Amino acid sequence: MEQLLDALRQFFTYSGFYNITFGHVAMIVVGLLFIYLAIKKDYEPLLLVPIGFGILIGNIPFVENIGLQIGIYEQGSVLNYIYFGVLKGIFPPLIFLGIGAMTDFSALLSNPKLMLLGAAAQVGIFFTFIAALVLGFTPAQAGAIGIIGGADGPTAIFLASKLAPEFIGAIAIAAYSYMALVPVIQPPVIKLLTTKKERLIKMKPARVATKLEKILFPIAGLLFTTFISPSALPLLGMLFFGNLLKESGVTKRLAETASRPLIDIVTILLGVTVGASTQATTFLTPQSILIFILGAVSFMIATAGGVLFAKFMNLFFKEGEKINPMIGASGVSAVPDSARVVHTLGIEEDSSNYLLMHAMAPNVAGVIGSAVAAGILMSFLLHLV
Amino acid sequence: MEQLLDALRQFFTYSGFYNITFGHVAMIVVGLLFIYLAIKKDYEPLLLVPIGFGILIGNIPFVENIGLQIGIYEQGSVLNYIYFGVLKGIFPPLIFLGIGAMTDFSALLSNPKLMLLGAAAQVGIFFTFIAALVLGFTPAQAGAIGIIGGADGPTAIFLASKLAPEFIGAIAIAAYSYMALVPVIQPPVIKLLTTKKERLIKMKPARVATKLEKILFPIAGLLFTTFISPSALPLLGMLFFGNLLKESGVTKRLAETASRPLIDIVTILLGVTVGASTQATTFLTPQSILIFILGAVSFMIATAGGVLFAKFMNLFFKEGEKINPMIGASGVSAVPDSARVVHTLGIEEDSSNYLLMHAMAPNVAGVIGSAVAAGILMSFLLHLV
Amino acid sequence: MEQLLDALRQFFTYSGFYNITFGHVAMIVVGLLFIYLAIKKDYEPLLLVPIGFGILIGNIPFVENIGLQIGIYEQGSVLNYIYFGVLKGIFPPLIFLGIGAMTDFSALLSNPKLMLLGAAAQVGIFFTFIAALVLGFTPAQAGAIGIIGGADGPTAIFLASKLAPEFIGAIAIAAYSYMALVPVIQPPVIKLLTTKKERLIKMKPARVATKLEKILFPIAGLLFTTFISPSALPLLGMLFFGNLLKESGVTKRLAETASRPLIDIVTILLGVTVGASTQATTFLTPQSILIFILGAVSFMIATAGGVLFAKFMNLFFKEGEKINPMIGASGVSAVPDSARVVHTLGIEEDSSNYLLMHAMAPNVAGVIGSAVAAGILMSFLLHLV
Amino acid sequence: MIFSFIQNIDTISAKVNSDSLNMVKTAIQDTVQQVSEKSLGDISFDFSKIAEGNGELISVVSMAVVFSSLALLSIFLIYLTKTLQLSVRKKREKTGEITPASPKAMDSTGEIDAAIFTALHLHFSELHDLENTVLTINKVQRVYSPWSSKIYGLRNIPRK
Amino acid sequence: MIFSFIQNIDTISAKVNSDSLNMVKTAIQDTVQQVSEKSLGDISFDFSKIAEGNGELISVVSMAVVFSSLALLSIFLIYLTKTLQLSVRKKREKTGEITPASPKAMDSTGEIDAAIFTALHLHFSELHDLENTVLTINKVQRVYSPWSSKIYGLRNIPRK
Amino acid sequence: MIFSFIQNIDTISAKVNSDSLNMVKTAIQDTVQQVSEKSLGDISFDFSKIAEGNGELISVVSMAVVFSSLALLSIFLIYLTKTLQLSVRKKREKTGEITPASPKAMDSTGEIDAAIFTALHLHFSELHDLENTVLTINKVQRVYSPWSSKIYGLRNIPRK
Ligand code: NA
Ligand code: NA
Ligand code: NA
Repeated sequence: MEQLLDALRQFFTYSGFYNITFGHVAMIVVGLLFIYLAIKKDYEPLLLVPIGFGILIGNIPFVENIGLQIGIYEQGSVLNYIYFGVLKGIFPPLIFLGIGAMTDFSALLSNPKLMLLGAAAQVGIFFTFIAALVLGFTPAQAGAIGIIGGADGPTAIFLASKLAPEFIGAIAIAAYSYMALVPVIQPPVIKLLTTKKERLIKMKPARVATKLEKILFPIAGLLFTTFISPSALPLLGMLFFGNLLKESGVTKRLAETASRPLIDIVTILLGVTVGASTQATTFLTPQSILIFILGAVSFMIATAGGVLFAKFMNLFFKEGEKINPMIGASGVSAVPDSARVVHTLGIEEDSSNYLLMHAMAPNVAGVIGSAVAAGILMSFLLHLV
Repeated sequence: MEQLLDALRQFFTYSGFYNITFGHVAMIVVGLLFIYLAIKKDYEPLLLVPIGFGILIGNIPFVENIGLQIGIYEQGSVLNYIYFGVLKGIFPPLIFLGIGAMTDFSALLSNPKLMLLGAAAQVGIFFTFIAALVLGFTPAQAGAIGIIGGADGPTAIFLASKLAPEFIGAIAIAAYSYMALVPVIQPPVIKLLTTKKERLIKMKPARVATKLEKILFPIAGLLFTTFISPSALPLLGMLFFGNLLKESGVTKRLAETASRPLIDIVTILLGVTVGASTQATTFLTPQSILIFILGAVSFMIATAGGVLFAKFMNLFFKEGEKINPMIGASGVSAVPDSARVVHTLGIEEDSSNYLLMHAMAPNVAGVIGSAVAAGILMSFLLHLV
Repeated sequence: MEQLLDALRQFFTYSGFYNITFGHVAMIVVGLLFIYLAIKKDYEPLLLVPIGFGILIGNIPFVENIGLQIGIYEQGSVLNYIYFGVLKGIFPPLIFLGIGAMTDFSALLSNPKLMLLGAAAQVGIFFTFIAALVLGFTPAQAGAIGIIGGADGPTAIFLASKLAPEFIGAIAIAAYSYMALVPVIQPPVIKLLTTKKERLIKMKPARVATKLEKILFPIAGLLFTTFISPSALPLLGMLFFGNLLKESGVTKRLAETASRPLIDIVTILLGVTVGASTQATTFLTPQSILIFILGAVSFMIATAGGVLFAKFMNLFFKEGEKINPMIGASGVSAVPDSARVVHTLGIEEDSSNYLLMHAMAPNVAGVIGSAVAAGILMSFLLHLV
Repeated sequence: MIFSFIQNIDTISAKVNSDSLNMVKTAIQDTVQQVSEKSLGDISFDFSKIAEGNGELISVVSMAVVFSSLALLSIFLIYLTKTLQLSVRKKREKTGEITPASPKAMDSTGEIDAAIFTALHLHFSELHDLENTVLTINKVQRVYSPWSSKIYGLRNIPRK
Repeated sequence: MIFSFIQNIDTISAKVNSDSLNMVKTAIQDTVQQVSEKSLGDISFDFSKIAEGNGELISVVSMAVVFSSLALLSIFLIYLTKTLQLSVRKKREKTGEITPASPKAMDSTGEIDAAIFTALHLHFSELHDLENTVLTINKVQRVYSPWSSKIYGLRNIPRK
Repeated sequence: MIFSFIQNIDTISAKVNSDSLNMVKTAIQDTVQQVSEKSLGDISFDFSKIAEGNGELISVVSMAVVFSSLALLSIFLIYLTKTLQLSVRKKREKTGEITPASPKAMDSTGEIDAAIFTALHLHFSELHDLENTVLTINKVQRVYSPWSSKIYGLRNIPRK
């Protein structure tokens, strides 16, 4: 009997109830919050549900390194094997493949100059990079944190895996959180920086892109961007590859597979392991909190950058050709949420002002822009500096 | 000419006809039997066809370790690479993800006390564990053999990969064989242990579970079970994750992918390699035969455990609330075969007695129960003892 | 300012514009040509689009081995991880699994003697093998080059990965190029070797195969072919496994998954990395060009072999039973293009002569034939010689 | 060369056949003997091994833990259901809604259940894996609609 | 043995509970203290780090490169469009086709856009991820039907 | 700082351009020369290599094995078909069923074949990969039913 009690007691010391800390509780609450926001508020549910549940999985308390291979950081555990795809930057390009296979770049093709807005909004990345340096992060870490301002989950995870693997979890969580919160973060910034008259600007309807243009775009896109910044190849190569599968017209079944089962499988595996990587014992540090704060600032600066550059571009356009500066905010990417935010704001001011298709142009350009920026940061921080 | 004959003769010594042994023939017959049972008798065909054909593939005779990389145990062969997912316990949690994404836990939610039947039926595991010890297996091996009584293929493979990788093939084959044979094994045991009066008990129709309950179930399920037994996390984390994807209502496409292409791909790869791992040269040992016998006993004990515990529970219920003890047999899991067996027995006695939904409750609880048991066995046998 | 210019200049030295060579330009042109042929001419688009875009991706110029992990040959790059599946011969068997799950072997079952045509056409493999030896390739390299004459992409890649990994790219590109060019290569050879009278031969309609025959075929196919040549097991095991999933009637969902998402995912990953493996810096060698030339000859010899053997077989058949010798050309495999070519030629001569179903028999037999040949070459060149 | 080879093929195949037959015969004899020897020699019953391997201890503790996990979850679910029903009732009382007939009342006749279960039974008799179960149940639910005579609609579900 | 164990279970669970409560309490106290200490101690602002890490340099060069990449691609697309339209026009002139109204003319009323965008808006208000966007646009095209005269021109978009 | 940078951008880009042009030019010259040199130098025909590499031996044996594998399988299938037909006939004779017209009889007119093959031809002319083949054949088989006028049913197959 005594022996039995001993065994039970010993077993208990290995249970979650025994090993729980405040950190675990805090992270479990965060996980539940993510799931709540996803289901109730419908904020990016395809990402927040897996990440949220992953946070729960990652924060079940247990005794590490006693051979049970439970935790994501324990060699040989299932989570550890899956996390390999995150840690080595394999999953993000595969997600880009799927995104390419489901993205329609028509909006951009019909008004190519809006592509510059997707470049302007990347200013948030570099502001955050500098701020992170000031706060004492190493240059590589600062670069990885900066990319949160790119508002692009896979790009952020990819760059973090190369520059600062120790912060993948924090950076991914921050990036996805703010992407989910785009409808909350962007409107005040946009309103602050635009006049009512500007917000009322109506833009000419976009023309329809031809099939040939759509086929040539991914090819040209690949060559122009990666010749300038070869380090962006893993991301942009796959993005444009997926897009060619979609637009070629002869590889429909491959495009369908890339944009459904493939991207879904990778999203599930990436989401749950990124969530689980926030294991309280390694995640709850002052740095994580700093990263979170920097992320928020980063999104605001990026939004401002896009809007202000749109206003700057308007200086060169004659009346009737001017662009509505609000669509600059879509340059941060966060596809398609930020385009929808801009559209909603447009409707609020004038119920006949449909900005959605126009906002989609800088929106998708922002994806390319931040991937290029990630490539450049990699070159500088891994090699040149 | 002579040279040619020599070359032909030499080539012949590397052919299957030259290297065949009785073992190969025996295993090929077993493989053909599996395929026959699957196609003709429709016993678990999604598993028996891959495993059966895998047995054929694994028992084509060849000369090992001469650099041709054919066999599943030869490093660098395709089968060996795929088998990695079995050997490291990666496939079973992915299958659980898919199972979670296609399982409706309503039956359990509407009558939670039936969950205890899913616990009771796990007694088969521990009986077999002890019997295996008596027969001279090491404690780790005995634990892996015991789990056959859990009547859950992925759980059995997962635990075997951690505790006794040398027996994965035998344990998996035994588990799936008996799961296929549930309609043959369970009825006599059930009839032996119940009176006709008991078998005629009608249960009140189950209420419908609300959406909120269905969403909260996987979250609560994860926390309660893995806080008690963290080692069950790889299996139960994925099971409940899949179920949340299904029930959240906002991640339908992820649930669909998890429950179709993902689980199918893993099933194909797991089935064929588990089959191929029964290579006659390493498989046909007295131990394999013992494991097979122990597996059969294990299933019977588990069935008895479930039925007897149901009768025990009835002591506490007043007339009209009593449960039909036959549904206890479904606690072994083997979803949904054992629930169907119970339902059929119910119909035989009284054609208006529909036990299926009631039997589904202990049935799915049995999945959770054996995963928890597997977790505990891992803790004890890998670390505590 | 000076510092800025320096940084820009330095960054420029890492850009594609700086590192471009004539080789890169040449390969990019080849890649564009592949994409053009796929989209405009509809030549095997499911393979030529991924390979073509892969060639573009692989020939974006960059500085290798400075830690940026861009190139397919740099350890740790995404492309390198995916290429692992090509290099270790993992992808081809998975593609065979999918092909098996979508191939209907009825044509062969209804006229089994046509299977010999699938054997005869493999003469192209051995002719090329000898020619490659003469041209100074090592025996292993020569074997890998010879298999191009098998007109079967996955088989070629599989054998190349085992015998001459340094030539995977060249061999795969050659194999797929000529498979795409089957409508151009085969007709003149067929016409040269057949008389008009022979081309007009009408064949008796094939009988319908029973379900039982269809189920037994993959099982018998596995046993007969791999007992003779066990090294063909990775390819033929998976091919027949896929076919049993299709024909068993009880594993429909597995067959569907194997023949859609699974084969598509593998095709995407294999295509893009095989394309990218043609990195100019390692690909543009005289050997690659030789391989290309040998490949063309190989296809012609294989076509001739099939046609001539059909004429030889006709010597033993009485009038009315004779086969149309053109269908011998389908024995090269290149499923189903070469069967279609034969059918079209038949229609040209006599618009009521429908050869398609007859040509499908040697066509699928050719797949089995070249896989057996690959297995034998492996045995000889990896071990016996 | 090839022709002389073809002339010799009969000799070869004859040799090959007798070779292979002998092989198979010897192999069968060897293996049967081996397995039977091993089987007899290796198996033995040693009950001391239970205590040695802590068999009883592990079994009892494990069963206790399995039971307590599932019991805990079960208690939580019972409690959850009550809380939810309570909060729903409170809400309704506040908003002055008329409380609908309790679910139990709805079940009294048993006709509906019979219909559902018959349908399920018909389907299940042809089904063989977990997914099918779920699919079927969904189908049934979808087909079940107010305007269809209670049994009629269900019987006509096309089987796949 | 098992029965005596069941009798003892209350004692165990009581012990376990107080143990676990104490654990949790201590753990919370420790962690809160730790995090707050670290937070205060570790954060500092050091602007010299910008120059040290080449922050300005990297930022300016990077922004310049991002801009030039996208500008280059944008210029190419503008040029591509012009070339394609030119070649189409030339072809038409050669074949003597009547040049159709320019796309701009078609857009003048704005009614069509309103229709499209309203439809899009309605759909988008319920959509939440990238794929849905695409699907919706497809859907919208498909939904347009012959009876809507205004949109005639749109109906001729080749459905894929 | 940024502004002075912008003023300098022209100089930079000019420099960059001439640099890159020179690079490209040199690179092309070098590569063309290299490849042509190598090509000329490396290729040679050495027939002794065949015997050295056992080329003839391997080829003859391999072809023999390929033939015998497929021949064996082919013989098995022929035998299988005969056995199956025999067992079916025996069964029928036992049960006293009337033997139906042999499959050959059914084929005599050739009309059905023409119909099938025309349909196949129509489809195949638009199809390009293996899967399509299979799909098409399935479709045809499904549509083909006894009560449909011989051609009519086939022409109306909905193309996907
Ligand atoms: Na961005
Ligand atoms: Na179980
Ligand atoms: Na072939």
